[in-house]
Order: sequence, then C-alpha cells, then structure tokens
Amino acid sequence: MQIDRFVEKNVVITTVKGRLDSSTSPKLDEFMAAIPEGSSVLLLDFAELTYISSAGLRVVLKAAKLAKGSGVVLAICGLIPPVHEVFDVSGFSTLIPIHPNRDAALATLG
Amino acid sequence: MQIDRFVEKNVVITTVKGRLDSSTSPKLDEFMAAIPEGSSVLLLDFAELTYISSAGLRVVLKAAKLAKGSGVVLAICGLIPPVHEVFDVSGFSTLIPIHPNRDAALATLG
Amino acid sequence: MIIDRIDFRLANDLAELGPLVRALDFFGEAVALPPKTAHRLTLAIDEFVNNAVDYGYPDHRQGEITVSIRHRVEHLEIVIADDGDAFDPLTAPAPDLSGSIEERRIGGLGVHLVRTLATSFAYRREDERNVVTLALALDA
Amino acid sequence: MIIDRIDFRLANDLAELGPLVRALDFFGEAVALPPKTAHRLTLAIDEFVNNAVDYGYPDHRQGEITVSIRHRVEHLEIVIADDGDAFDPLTAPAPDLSGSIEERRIGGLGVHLVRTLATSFAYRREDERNVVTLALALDA
Ligand SMILES: Nc1ncnc2c1ncn2[C@@H]1O[C@H](COP(=O)(O)OP(=O)(O)O)[C@@H](O)[C@H]1O
Ligand SMILES: Nc1ncnc2c1ncn2[C@@H]1O[C@H](COP(=O)(O)OP(=O)(O)O)[C@@H](O)[C@H]1O
Repeated sequence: MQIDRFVEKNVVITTVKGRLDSSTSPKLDEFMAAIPEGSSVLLLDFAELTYISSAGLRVVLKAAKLAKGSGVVLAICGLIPPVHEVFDVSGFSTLIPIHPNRDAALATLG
Repeated sequence: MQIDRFVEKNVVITTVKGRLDSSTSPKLDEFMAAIPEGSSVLLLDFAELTYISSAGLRVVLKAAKLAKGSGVVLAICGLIPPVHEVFDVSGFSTLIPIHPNRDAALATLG
Repeated sequence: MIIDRIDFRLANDLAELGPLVRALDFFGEAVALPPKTAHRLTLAIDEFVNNAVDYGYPDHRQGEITVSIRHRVEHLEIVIADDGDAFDPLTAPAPDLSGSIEERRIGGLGVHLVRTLATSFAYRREDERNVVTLALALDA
Repeated sequence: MIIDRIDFRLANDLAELGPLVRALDFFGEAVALPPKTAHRLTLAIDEFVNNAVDYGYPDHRQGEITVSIRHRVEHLEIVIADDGDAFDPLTAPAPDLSGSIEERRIGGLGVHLVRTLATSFAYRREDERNVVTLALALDA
C-alpha cells in the first residue's frame, strides 16, 4: 500500500494505492490520526485502492469520527465497483459522501 | 524461448534461453536444420534452458544425427540439474558429450 | 484452462495471509473471475482467517486453518475450517447500519460483509473444527 | 502457506498448455518445490497432455482432460485423466536407450521419461476415461 498526501485549495487529499487490509490499515490509521492545521475538507482518493476489508473500513470510520469531532468534512472519491460494494453493504455509503472521482469531489467540496 | 548463435574460433555456439517443449522446439529444429558452412563443432549452450521435454530431446537427437552425418561434432554444455536428469534418463548423456559449462566445452573442443 | 479446485493449509498466523492473497490473485486471474467475485473471494477468506487467528486460539496454541475453493458452473464454493475454539458466526450480532457517524460503532463488520455478499452461508462444528461453507456468484 | 491440492480442467487443445504451465510454475514456487520435483511435475503433465491431445482423439472430437495435484508429506500425487480413446501407457514399447546416434530412433521417450522419474505409476480405464496416477518424490 502507498499513501500520498497533498493539498488543493482548502482540501487535503490523501491517495491510497493498493490494498487496505489488516496488515496495511494501521499505516493509514496513523496517517489519519492528526488533521492537518487549517484544513476544512479531508478527501480520501481511493481511485487506486484495489481492495478493502473490514479492517480498512474500521480506519475510515475512525477518521470520519475524528473529522466530524473537529468540524471537518471527510469525503471519499474514486471507488472501483468491488470496493464501492463493500461501502454499500457496510452502510458507509450513506454515512460518508462518496464522489465518483477527484474532479467531481473538488467541484463539490473545493 | 530465445535462441542466439555466435562463433568462437571453429565452434558454432547456439544458446537457448527458456523452455524447450512441444510449442517452442520447432523453432530450434528450424535453427539447427542447416549446419553453418565451414564449422567443425556445434555447441548447444543450455545454461539458460530451464525446461526440456521429450519434444526438446527430439530436436536435439535430430541435430546430433544431422551433425554426425556431416562429419561435425555436436556437444552440449551448461545443463541445470533438472534438465541434466532428463538427458540421463533418456540415455542421451552417453550419446552426446555434455560439458559442465561453456569454458570447459571450449577447452576440450576449441 | 480452468482451475476446478484449490485447497490451502495455513498456520494460525496472520503472516500466512500475504502468500495466500497472492495465490487468490493468481487463481482469480487464471480463471478470469469478474472483479466483484474476485474481491468477495479475497474478502471472505481474509475476514474469516483474520477472525480465526484473532479470536479462535486465546491460549495462543498452534492451529491449522484450511481453505478450499471449488469452481462450479455458476458459483464458487468456499470452505474455511479452523481448529480454534467453537464459534458459530451466525450468532455474531448484526451491526447497526443506520445511525450517524458519531453513533456507528467501530468494527463488527467482517461477518456481516461476508454473509451479505455470499449467496449461501452455513456453519457446522465437525471433528473439533469450525467449518464455514459459503457460495459466491460468478455472474457478479 | 501450503497448497494441498489443485485441480485443472483443459480442452484437448495444445494452446491450453501455456496457462497450465504458468499455473504449475506458480504452484511450484508457492510451495517451494525442489527444482527437480518442479521440473518432473511439469514434464509429467506436459508429456501426458501432449499425448492425449495428439493421439487420443483421432476423429478430432472435443475432449476434456483433467489434472489433479495433491501435495502429500513425502510426495506429490498426480492424476491425469482424459476422455480420449482407451490407451494404456504401460503398453508403450520401451525405447532402446543403447545404440549409436545413427541407430537411436527419434521420439518415443515421453512415457519412458515420466515412468522412470515417478516413484509410482498406474493406469486404469474408468468411466470412459484414461486415468494415469503417479507420484513424484518431494526430496528430489
Ligand atoms: N473465530 C471466532 N472465534 C471466536 N469469536 C469470533 C470469531 N470470529 C468472530 N468472533 C466474534 O464475532 C465478532 C464479530 O466479528 P466481525 O464481524 O469479524 O467483526 P470484528 O472482528 O471487527 O469485531 C468479533 O468481535 C468476535 O467477538
Ligand atoms: N493417449 C494416447 N493415446 C493413444 N496412443 C498413445 C497415447 N499416448 C501415447 N501413445 C502411443 O505411445 C507412443 C509412445 O509415446 P511417447 O513415449 O510419449 O513418445 P512419442 O509421443 O514421442 O512417440 C506414441 O508414439 C503413441 O503411439
């Protein structure tokens, strides 16, 4: 798994490449533990995320709770269909805004 | 499979990389069908041959027969143990000189 | 070429998951699984192996987990068995999928995800082993 | 992780051998077969699938060939079955391994190689199929 982060306007974009499972999710958890100073939107760009398990969902919900508590919006974009299915079945699709891709997300959030 | 040929002194060296089976052996067969003008020794360098089946042995015996009929020596070098085993079990090890590596072959044949 | 069946045996150690996932990826590509089926396959095995390792051997004894995949015409049949303490996943409480971000509990989704994505799901205790059998649609 | 078993199904078409060989390579690496065992495994399957395709269906009808590998403690057990015409490979004439280059016949080595490299070898005709069962040592 590879995590990268950069800022576009007021949106902090975190891209995750590869697999988010019990072995890799602690790394994302650590990454999401602090919300960068002055950010108002956190966007998880999962376009290159090929796999997610419940261990990955755990980290996403934790990050969403932290964001909510800090008055920051957390959104997700770029889910491939098999990953989107996991968000749907877990009820996360109705909990966290999911955008088809980064441009669509930035148009709404930026 | 990749076949390359070059000449060192009076020895025509043919290197074969990869697998020699029913799908690839016709290519080596074609390659060995004509003996280059003026050569006195043909050396098959199999150091990078990872696999041989009876289809590969077929082509080797055919080449050995052709060489013998033309008064040319055919020798082999560089067999990895699993390939050497196939030469042993087929009785080819006593039919065709097998050298541990190219240098040893050239020292004897060149 | 079709792979009709593949059976794995693992120690109760999460380090086994790396090679297992690579083998599942190989299988999925070799038989050209639809992307959702391939994801569900890895998910089902990942979740149940993780649970067996995490909860099945509280005394940290050595254990053995087996995974068998049969490739049928219309579905994959998966059998996951472990010699951990008896546990029927059908008794795992259903997660509360409604509620706000603040209300949602973290965790408790693994069994639910697999049960929901499978077209059939069964548990039995047999020969001191937990045996979970499930099917995944091939036309996902 | 150990792969305990893997079963393949092929059409009687030599184009099936490419994917099959890749799967055998994957299996050999995943379970860390000794190099000679890995080579013998591919050889046994390659020779018998080639023979079934080349000789078993003289009327060019569609056929099905199955290959099953079980990974035991001390050996691999391989079962190759085809629905081609009945043929007992134990009746194939032994090649003459002596003789000079001029005297040696080209061909006729496939069955001999496999029988010699296997620690056991059996044939039966069952349900209109040729079934060859052989074992390969894991301490090669
Ligand atoms: N193999 C098992 N042995 C014992 N308890 C288990 C086993 N698998 C699951 N459980 C119990 O069921 C609960 C729900 O499991 P799961 O849905 O995977 O979510 P999570 O592991 O995130 O809690 C676990 O918290 C655990 O208490
Ligand atoms: N499946 C089969 N059906 C019918 N005949 C076969 C079959 N397999 C092998 N044979 C016969 O046995 C002979 C020996 O086979 P083999 O040892 O593989 O050498 P080769 O195929 O090079 O002749 C073949 O020439 C063929 O006549």
